[in-house]
Formats: sequence, structure tokens, C-alpha cells
Amino acid sequence: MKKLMAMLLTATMVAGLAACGGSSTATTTAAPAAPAETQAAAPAETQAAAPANAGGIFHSVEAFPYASLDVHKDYYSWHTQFYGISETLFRINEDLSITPWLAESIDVNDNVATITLKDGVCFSNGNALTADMVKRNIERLGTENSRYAYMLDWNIECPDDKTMVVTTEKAYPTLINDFATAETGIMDLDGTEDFDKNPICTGPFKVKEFIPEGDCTVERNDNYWGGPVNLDGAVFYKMGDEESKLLAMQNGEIDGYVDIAAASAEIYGTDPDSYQLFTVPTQRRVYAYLNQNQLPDSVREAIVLAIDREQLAAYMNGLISPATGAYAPETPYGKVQQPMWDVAKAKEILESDGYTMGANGIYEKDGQPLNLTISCYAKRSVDTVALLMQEQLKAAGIGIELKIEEDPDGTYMSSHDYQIGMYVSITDKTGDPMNFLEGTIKSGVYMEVAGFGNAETDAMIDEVRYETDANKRAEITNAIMQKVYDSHDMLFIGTYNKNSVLKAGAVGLGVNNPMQFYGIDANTSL
Amino acid sequence: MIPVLLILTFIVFSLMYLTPGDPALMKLTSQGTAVTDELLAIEREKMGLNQPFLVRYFNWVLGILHGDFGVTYSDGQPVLPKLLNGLLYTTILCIAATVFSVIIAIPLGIATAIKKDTLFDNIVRILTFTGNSMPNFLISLLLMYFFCIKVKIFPVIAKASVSGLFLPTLATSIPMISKFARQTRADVLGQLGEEYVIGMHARGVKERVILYRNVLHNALGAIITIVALQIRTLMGSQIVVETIFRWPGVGSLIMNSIKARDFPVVQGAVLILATIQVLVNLVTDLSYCLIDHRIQLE
Amino acid sequence: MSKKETKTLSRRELKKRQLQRKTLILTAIVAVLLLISLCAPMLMTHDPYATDPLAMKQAPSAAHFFGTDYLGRDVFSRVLLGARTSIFATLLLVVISFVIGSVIGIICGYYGGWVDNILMRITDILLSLPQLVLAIAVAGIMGGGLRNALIAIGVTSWTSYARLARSHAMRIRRLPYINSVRMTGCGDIHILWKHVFPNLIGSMLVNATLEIGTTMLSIAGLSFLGLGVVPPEAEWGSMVSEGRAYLQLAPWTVFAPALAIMISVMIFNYFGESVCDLANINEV
Amino acid sequence: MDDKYLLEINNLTVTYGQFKIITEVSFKVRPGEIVCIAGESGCGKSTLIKSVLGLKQLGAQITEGSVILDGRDITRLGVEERRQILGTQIGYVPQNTRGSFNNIRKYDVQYKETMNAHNLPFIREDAIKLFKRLNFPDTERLLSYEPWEMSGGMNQRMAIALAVLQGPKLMLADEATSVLDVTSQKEVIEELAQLRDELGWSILFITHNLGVASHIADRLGVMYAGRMVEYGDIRKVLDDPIHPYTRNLLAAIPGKDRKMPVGLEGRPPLDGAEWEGCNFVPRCKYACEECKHKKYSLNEIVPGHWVSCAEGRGEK
Repeated sequence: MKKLMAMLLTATMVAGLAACGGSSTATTTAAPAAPAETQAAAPAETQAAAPANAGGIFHSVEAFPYASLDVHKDYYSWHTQFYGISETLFRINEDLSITPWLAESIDVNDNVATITLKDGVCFSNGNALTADMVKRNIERLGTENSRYAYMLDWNIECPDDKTMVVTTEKAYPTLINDFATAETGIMDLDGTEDFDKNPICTGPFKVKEFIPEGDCTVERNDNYWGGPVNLDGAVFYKMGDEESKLLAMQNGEIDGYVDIAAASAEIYGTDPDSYQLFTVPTQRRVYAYLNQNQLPDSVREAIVLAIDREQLAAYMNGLISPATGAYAPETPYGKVQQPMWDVAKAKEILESDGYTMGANGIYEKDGQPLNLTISCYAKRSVDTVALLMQEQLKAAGIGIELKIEEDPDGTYMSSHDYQIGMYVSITDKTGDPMNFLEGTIKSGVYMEVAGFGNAETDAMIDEVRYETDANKRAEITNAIMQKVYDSHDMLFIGTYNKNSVLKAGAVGLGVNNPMQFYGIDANTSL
Repeated sequence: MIPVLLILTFIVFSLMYLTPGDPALMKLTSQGTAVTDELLAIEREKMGLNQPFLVRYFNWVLGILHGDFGVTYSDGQPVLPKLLNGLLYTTILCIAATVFSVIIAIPLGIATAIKKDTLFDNIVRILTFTGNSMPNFLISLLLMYFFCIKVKIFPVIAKASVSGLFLPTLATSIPMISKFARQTRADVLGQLGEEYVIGMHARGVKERVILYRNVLHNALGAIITIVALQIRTLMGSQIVVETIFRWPGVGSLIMNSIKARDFPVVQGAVLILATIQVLVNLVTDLSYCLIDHRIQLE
Repeated sequence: MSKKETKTLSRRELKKRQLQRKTLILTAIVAVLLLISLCAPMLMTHDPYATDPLAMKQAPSAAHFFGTDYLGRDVFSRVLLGARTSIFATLLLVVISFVIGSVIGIICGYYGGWVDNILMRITDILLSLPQLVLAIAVAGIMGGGLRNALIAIGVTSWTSYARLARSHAMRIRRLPYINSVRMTGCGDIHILWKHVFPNLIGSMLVNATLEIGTTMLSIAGLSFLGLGVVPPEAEWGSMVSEGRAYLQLAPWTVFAPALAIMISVMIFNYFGESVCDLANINEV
Repeated sequence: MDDKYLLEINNLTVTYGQFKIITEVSFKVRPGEIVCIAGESGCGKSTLIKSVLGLKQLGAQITEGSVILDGRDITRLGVEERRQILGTQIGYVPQNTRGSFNNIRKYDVQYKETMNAHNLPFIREDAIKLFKRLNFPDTERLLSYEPWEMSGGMNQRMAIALAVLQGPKLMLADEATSVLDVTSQKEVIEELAQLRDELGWSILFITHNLGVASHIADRLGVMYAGRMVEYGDIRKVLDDPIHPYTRNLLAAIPGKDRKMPVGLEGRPPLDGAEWEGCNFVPRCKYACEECKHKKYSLNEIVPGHWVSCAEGRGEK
């Protein structure tokens, strides 16, 4: 059972059926019957692809560069793909739809998936990409990266150079998503001498110079299979400090970067003709656990009603946009949301449960004032969110004290000793609800700390796991979430936006793609 | 000397062990994705976290004796080369900043001591307070704003070269200059009150010689102590300056590994920094004797 | 003092009288500073914790003397409120580490021998301990908050005083008149208190008053990592690091607390120096 | 200015801050002559020396009168000019034995420093030869010691030796022997006398110990509350003191006839220098109304013996 669990969880971490609502064409999920549509040969960057000015070096920054570029290890692939070096079989677009990239198409039949590769795909050293090389890459990923060890259980054969057949124990609906994660980037295992410093991949750029945990310079891959590459190259400076990035951008030394801070966004906003600002909601959400064992139901419900997410987000000027549920309302599985802000109703609920308004505006029950603590931490402005919640809850008659921990996982997340605990995690990775359900809702899992877990929802979660019909999956997920919201165990507050900035006229750098691992590509231009 | 280092590393090891937070968990959730218990177990096994506390410490010590600083948790790379490379740059910055500060602060301290309570003395006093009460990130950003944006002598994105060294040195030196200048002034004032100064003047000895070769020589004891103390805080407070000016020092490595509870890196760093610290203390004690022969070598 | 009166004083008496007057004035200023921080609640124009989305990052104006910060809180009131935490917490820490450090330093410098060796080895160990490891450990074990941050800083901050006091004590021990005082049968305690301590108080005080500024900034460093002051509590050091991101948009959020730190350091330093001048006058 | 005098002090008035310390002091010193200035502490004798040295740091400022050294007016010299004559023309031996040398640096380094300051060569052998001549102990390794290793007396003698190397004409000794024990006192005084005879120095010796003065001095000046009340050949002043204060001072020397002397009540007025009339009035037996207004003047009653007041002369 344990191995299965590991397999399911890591799969969903990146998996996500493409069943995003009306935004894009009805790209069907990897439903067994209909094979995914074949997209145009070149990667479908939905922006206007006509490069304004050709050539040039794109300068950007990377806050925490890794010590190696080995695609299969840890999270290094997130950088190799961002730098336009490595590519994967499938690609997640801005509307979370998944389209073929190195692969031509995928045909899933219950637990057997047949993937055919595109013609003419070759590595930067000219060697052609073969199905066998893809197979060996997947095996290497399974051995090198513990998060993908489950891939070793798949049975992969390559009848010929262009096709690869993957057989899994049971039906595995999120296979296409697995092959859309950056970690499954393909390297020429024979042609690469130094996996850490110069992996040979199929991307539009190849490594020119890489300083471990330092700057990384890439140059155009002349024999790129996907057509002409606009940029001559790109440089990713190591820059950890937000204000220095701002100054570098203002000084024209960098042409654009992602994940900009709220303050910098405001400054760029004041000068629209030299800077282009981009904001796209990601899947990272900030929410609060309301501890079932320490807070009565009425208090939890009142807390959920007492938070005005609009006003809270207004303070965060662009870093966070309001979220009333684990998933975006546009998603089919996000139809159910938490009730909106209603202080009057919150007070009503408290009063009906025997709380009377005390002297200093804080509710009391049999002599005990309702003073709670919010446990939070100082990363990603979670402490600021907690601070604003404190204000709003005080207005609703609930006294709040803040308790800042240096790291949540080591403290209240593992000890479960908290009343209101703030946390941040990625909920529906690549448009599939599984990741959150199994990571936070299922009983006994690491992030299930509010005491919600029960057998009934666990069964429903398993059902979602193996249900291949997207609508049905969404339906069950909505039902699960309804139960979560009714239990008032969790209070969803906001979704983090990926704010990026580009120099006027520049295009690309994956600024509209919610995923972190899409950066420069053949069409990026200055 | 050796017992000091051993005790120190044991204290740090137990401190890190007592601090809540599990390195394996931190590494796996570094990108915010969920993680299963099996994965945690595998990672812990790989990091050797399951072994009892003392066993892990002795393994580490044995490793050190063979010159093996072990492997980092975050990316499995050997610790020593990573530390030494960063340490080289941090030491360069430390030395540059200390030398720069001493060259500016000592004459400033003497001048303010001689011209006590004049306008010059008060202006310098106010400047030193400003320098001393501004956090180094504010100083760094203001310097960067001035030199890179307004005057455009240096690029914002500096290279780890000599030109890239100028701004971080300046940023590190400003608080140090304030400290040294104040300390020199106080000690030189103390010495100026001594009789021999008048005796020397009465013999027609040149002002400069009296000041630099005698008054300063006698005041050097306390000044060296302050300089040595600054070296310690330097190693710690480099992080901000190094991050802002992209100086590839060891500061950010230490800071990140402490936050990620990367024990081998923290232990290795503490051991090296402690050795430097003890050496520095030794040198300062020796210098006391050089200056004032009355202090025998304890 | 009329001209006639001054006539009868000897020159040294007069200089001492001037210094006493100067120290008096500075003590008054320090008292005013402490008074302001004590009765800050009365002087505040706004609730320092009230956030106001409409008034975010407003420039200093009649309504908000020091403008408002990124959450729309009144910086002036927060600086006033911050005065209490910053000044008292830092002063407490600096005084305690000054006393402990000087006592240990003097003992090491004066007696030397194995006492010096052991105490100095302890200071070496503490000096080499990275403050960050200690701060996180203390915060982790005993929880965050200003008190624990001060403990984390305090554990190692006395060592710098110890080393400075030691270097002075070693110098003073060798002064000829110390031997003569010892010849007259004075006990070590008397010598330490009457002769050694006043001699090194001057240089130490200068360093101590400077440490006030540095300690405030190290609290800021810890708050920056979420270890020091728990928001929304106002403390100058953490206010400076909070305002960091808005240096270009709202520089007053940084410069107001930074100025406050500077002024208090200046006042304490002037005070420290005049006290040490007074101490030197008596001794010379 | 006749140049047969090495040092001429004319009508010197010195103030410290806004207090007048000494007024209208005048006397002359011939080359090779040892002049002793005696008086109670606080009478301004040290200020006199400091005004001759003229160092700003000492705080004393000459407001009137002049100091002529070897025919040259050195009252208001620039800092650099003064530096040049200090050491090479005027030597100085302070009262505090630790006041000449930096306690923790070797003698030879400090000797070299001083000599280089006047671009004079420093030759160790010459110094050692001088030490032998002045019969210092352990002359060979003397230069390698540090002042803190030597006794007070030895320090003073080393200071005098260094002065010899610089070759001044006038030596100023500000109570150079007061803090020393009797034996070192004798050594220092004999050394000064020997140097006066060999090198023809003139020495302005400040002391409150008349015994020392009588032993070494050619002329003796007695000061009281900022004024020179009596000045003359040592024998004349000691054997036949004219001014009531001097007579009383000499009577105060114990042991001459086994009888404890009759002390003089009260203390010299601190601001005595500011009074118009005679400032000894409060303590003088012969004080009368007229004394208070009599203008101070030093007049030569007996050749080579100047007095400001001759009341009660002849009485014991």
C-alpha cells in the first residue's frame, strides 16, 4: 500500500488533467478513447511569435541557482528548462492545457500508453533522439530522483525508434502530466560528459558557461529541431536580493525577470512605457488551518466568515489575489467555494453559541475571553497576512496574538500544537486536484493537521484517483471540498501571483505561464 | 586550542539538533510540493538522520580527523571545497574592509582627538553615529544607488573581480570606520594626557612622530582588540553585503544551510570560522606583548 | 558664577565644574529621551497598529508627521511606541553585557594565569559561535519574540566587552602606581574598584554607547528572519528592515526609525563620553 | 640688548585662561650661570618655566613682557620655529620622572627619534661614551632598556644625557629632583653641575628645596604669589635676606639649629598676581596701609641683590 501511495502522490504532484474549463479548445484529457490532438510542430507559445528585434543576449536573474544542471536530480530541471536547455515530451501551456512537445502524440488504452516521438528531433550535438534514449532517461530519473522512483515499476518497451509503449500496473490517468514535468527532461546520456556542468539536451539553447550556485550563460543551439532560435544567448545572473534586482532593471542591466516583489511591481507600474508588467495566478495558495481539537465549531465558522479577502489582498498590492477555496472557481473541480465575508453572521454564530461581547470588544464565554493565537512564519509575507487577519478578527470580536516561528514544518505543522496555523502549498498542480486531496485532506498525511481526515473522504479521494472521466473526477472533488468547507477546518485566503517584468518590447520568458519552469525559448526576444 | 574547537563544534551540533525543523523535510518541500512519509524516510536514511545523536557527532569528528568534511544534505556535494571557495572570497572582503577602515579610521581618530570638541570633531562624531546606526543593507543599497545609478561608475551586477570588490568593501567598512575612529579617539585622548607627550614636545620631537610613533603606539592595544572583535562580526554580517553586491562569499551559504538545517555545512563552517577566530585572538594577544613588553607571554 | 567666585577656584576645579555641568545637561537629555519613550502612548497621534488601505505609503504630512508605511500605519506613532522596546531592551542588554563583560575582562586581565586562560577560552568559544545559529536555536527551543532574541544576542555580546576590558586591565596592571597602592596594603578588590575600573571605564564607555546602535540593528537582523520582534509590535530595528523593500516608494518608512536610532545613539554617546571625561578628571 | 646675558626675562606677565599667574617678573641669566627660583607651591615658578618653553599644550600664555634667548626674542615664535629651538637650544627636565620618555619604547629608538627631529646624527658610541663620562651604571646595554625598567632617577639622568647630545645652551629643570630619593637627587644635581662646568650650560633650576638651591645655584630668586620678591647672588640672599617673606622662608628651614621653626600662618593668595600693591600684606608683620597701594618694583638695594620691599631689614 505504501508504494502505491508514494506513486500516486508524486504523480499528482505534477499531474493534472488538461480539463481546464472553457478557456482553451476542448483539448480532451488523456481519455483512453480519443488520442490527444496533435499540435503544430513548433511549441505553441500563444503569444504573438513575431520577434520584435532578432538576436541579442537576454539578461535575467536567478535568486537561488543550484549547484548542478543535471536534469534528473532534485529540482535542477526547473532551472535547465527555464534556461531553455532541456525539454520534455509534453508541455503545459498558459491555460494549463497539455500539448505534445518532443512527443508527436500519446494513445492511452486502460493501463497501456503508446507515445510516438516527433520526427527530426535531435540533440544540440546533432545526435537524433530515439525512443530508447527516452526510455533510458526515464530509468535514470527513477534511480537518481527519489520522488520519481515509482517510474521504475513501469514496463517500457521501444518497438522502434519513434514509439515507446508504457505499461502501468493499473490505469494511470495522469501519465501525460508526468511526462510534462520538467524532471522528465531528456538528455543525450551518451553524448554528455559532464552532467552537472554541460548536459546535452534538445532545447533551443545550450550551456556556454555554468558556475555552480552562480551565474549561468547559455548560447543559441544552432541545430535546434524546432526551427530558428531568435536570441543569440542569455545570461542568468545570481541575484538573491530583491532591491538589487530592481536597481539592475532600472539601470537597464537586466531585461526582465520573474517573481518580482510587490514593491518592485508598484515601481515598475509607475513607468508603463519602459516596463511591461505581467501577473498570472499560480497554484500556490496561502490558507489557515483551524485546529478542530482546540477550537469549537462555532468559533471556526465565525473565523471563516470574519475574513475580508478583498481588503486583505488590497494591502498585498498584487502579491496575492483573493481566494475562497482550494481551487480556482473557473476549474471544474473548484465550483464549491467557502462563504464570503460576513462579520454580522460571524457575530451571530458566536452569540448563538453563548459568547457575550466583553468590555474591550472581545467576546467572552463563562468568563473566558476569546483570545486565540495565529502561528505563522516570515516567508512569502505570511506574517503580513497573519497581521491583517489579526486586525479583521479583532473587528469581529476575536482577540488574536501572533506567534512567529522560524520554520512551520519543524514546529506547529509537526507538533499540531496550534489554534490557527498559517501554511502555503501548491494545491492543484497543473490543473489536477489530486495533489491537494492526497497531500492535505487524506487522513494521516503530512499536511493533514486540522483533524479533518476520516474514512469516508479517504474513500472518495481514492475514487478520484482512479476515475478517468474528468467531469466525474471534478464532481467528486467538489463533494469532498464541500465537506471540508462545512467542517470549517480550513480557511483559504489567497492565491500567490507570479509577477514578472519585461523591458519594453521584450517578449517571452514564460511570463504568462503559471508554471515556474517555463522561461526562455526559441521565440523569446529583446 | 583543540579542546576549544571540539567543545564549540559539539555545542553547535547539539544546538542544531535541538532546533526544531527536519533537514530532510525542508529539502523535499523546498519547492512547496507535498511529500509522502516514505519519501521522508528515504531521504532521512540517505542523510543518516536516523542514527543516534552521539553516533552522528562522532562519525563527523572521525571524518574531520581524516580531513573529510562530509557531504552537504542539499546537493550531496563535498562540503570542504564549497566552504573553502566561499571562504576565500569572504576573507578577501574582510581583509580589504579591515585595511580600508584602519587606514581611514586611525588618522581620523587621532585628528578628532587632537582637535577635541572643535567643529571638525563634532562633524566627524555625527558622521560616525550615522555610519554606526544604519543597517548594512541600507548602506549597501544607498551606495549602490549612488555609485551605480546616479554616478554610474560601477555596474549594479558586479563581477567577483577587483572592481567588484570596491563597493562591498566600502559598505562593510562604514560601520567599522565609525567604531575604530571612536575607539582610537578615546584611547589617543587617554594617551595625550600622559606627561611624556609634553616631555617630547619640549625636546622638539616632530608632531607627527609623537602622534604616530608614540601616542598611537601606546593606544594600539585597545585598537587592535576592537579590530579583532570586528573581524568576528564581519564573518557573521557579511551575508547582507555579499548578497546585495553578488560577492560569492561564504555568508549566504552559511545562512541558507542554517535555515535548511544542513548540519554538515554548518558544522564545517563553524569549525573553520572558529579556527580563524581563535587564531585571530592569538595574534591579538601576541600583539599586546609586542606593543607593551611589560605584558609577559602568558 | 560671578567673576569673583571663579577666582578662588583652582584651574582643575573649574574644568571639573564645567564637565559636571555638561554631564548634568546630558543626563537631562537622556532622561527626556527615556521619558518620551515611557509616555509614548500619550504623545501618539494615531493607533500604531491600525492599518488603513487608503493611507498606504503617504508622504509625511500634517496628518502623519512621518508619513505612513506599506500597511498604512502611522510611522510617527510607531517610532514613538518603538522607542520603548528599542531603547529599554537594548539599554538593558548593553548594560548587562557591559557589566558582565567588564568584570570578567578585568579579572582575566588583572589576575592572568589559569583564570585568564579558562575565561578567555570560554569567550573564544562564544565569540566563534555564529550568532544566527544561536538565535535560531533559542527561538526554536524557547519560541520567538524580543525577549528570546535579546537572550540570543546577549549570550555572545558580553564577550567583546570582556576582551576589551582584558586588554586595558593588562595595561593598567603594569602601571607603577598600582604596585605602590598594593604596597600600602590595599586588597585586590579595592585596587580593582578604585584604580583599575576607573582607568578603563573611559574607553569601554565609548564602545558601550556605540554598541547600543549595533544591538538595535542586530535585533533588526533577527526580525528580518522572523526571529526577533513579533509584528505588529513596533521596534526601530525591525521597522527599518520592514521598510527596506519600499526604499524607493516610501523612504520615510526607513529613514524615520533609522534617524531615531542615530539620535539615541548620539545622545547616549555624548553622555558616555562626558561621564568618562569626568571619570578621567578625577583620576588624573 | 647687551648679549652678555643668555636669557633675559623682561617684565613677564603670564595668564592661564583668564587668571593672571605671574606679573612683571624680570631677571637675567648669564651663560654658564645656574639660577634657582624658589617659592611655595602655587607661586608661579613652574608657570615661569613653561612660559619660557612656550608650548601651547601647557596652557600658559604670555600676555606682556618678553623672553630673550641669546639675543633673540622667543616670546611669540611660530610652532615650527619653536620646535627647532626646543631641544637644541633649550633643554627641559620635567618634575615627573616618567614625563620625559614614552614608558614602553626602547631608549635608543626614542633617542634616535629626538635626534632625527633636528637632523642630528645619532651615534650609539657617542651616547655610550657620554654615559660613561656621566658614570651611568651598565652603560653598554642602557640604550636597549625601556623607561619602565629603570628607576625614576635614572630616567631623569637619561633625559639630561639626551639633552647633552642635542647641545642646548639653556637647561630648564622644573623641580627635577623633588620626587627623587636623596641619593638620586645628589646624582642628578652633580650631573647638572658637572655638565654646567664642562659644557658651559646655564641652568634655570626650579625648586622648593632651598638646601638643593644653596648647593648648586649661583643666583637665587624667591617668588611669592606670582611676583619675584627677591633676586640676587645666592650667598647674599641666603646670608642676608632682605624681604620679610624670604627671611621667614629661610627661618622655615628645619634642622639648622635643632629648633622647630616658626611657620607662617595662612597661604599665599591664589589671585595674588592681580593685586596692585604688595600681595604679602595679609601675612607680613610690617604690613601697613601704604603697602597696599605701593606700586610693585624690584630695585637693587645692594649690588647684585634686588628686593621689592626692605621693611624690617636686619631683624631676624
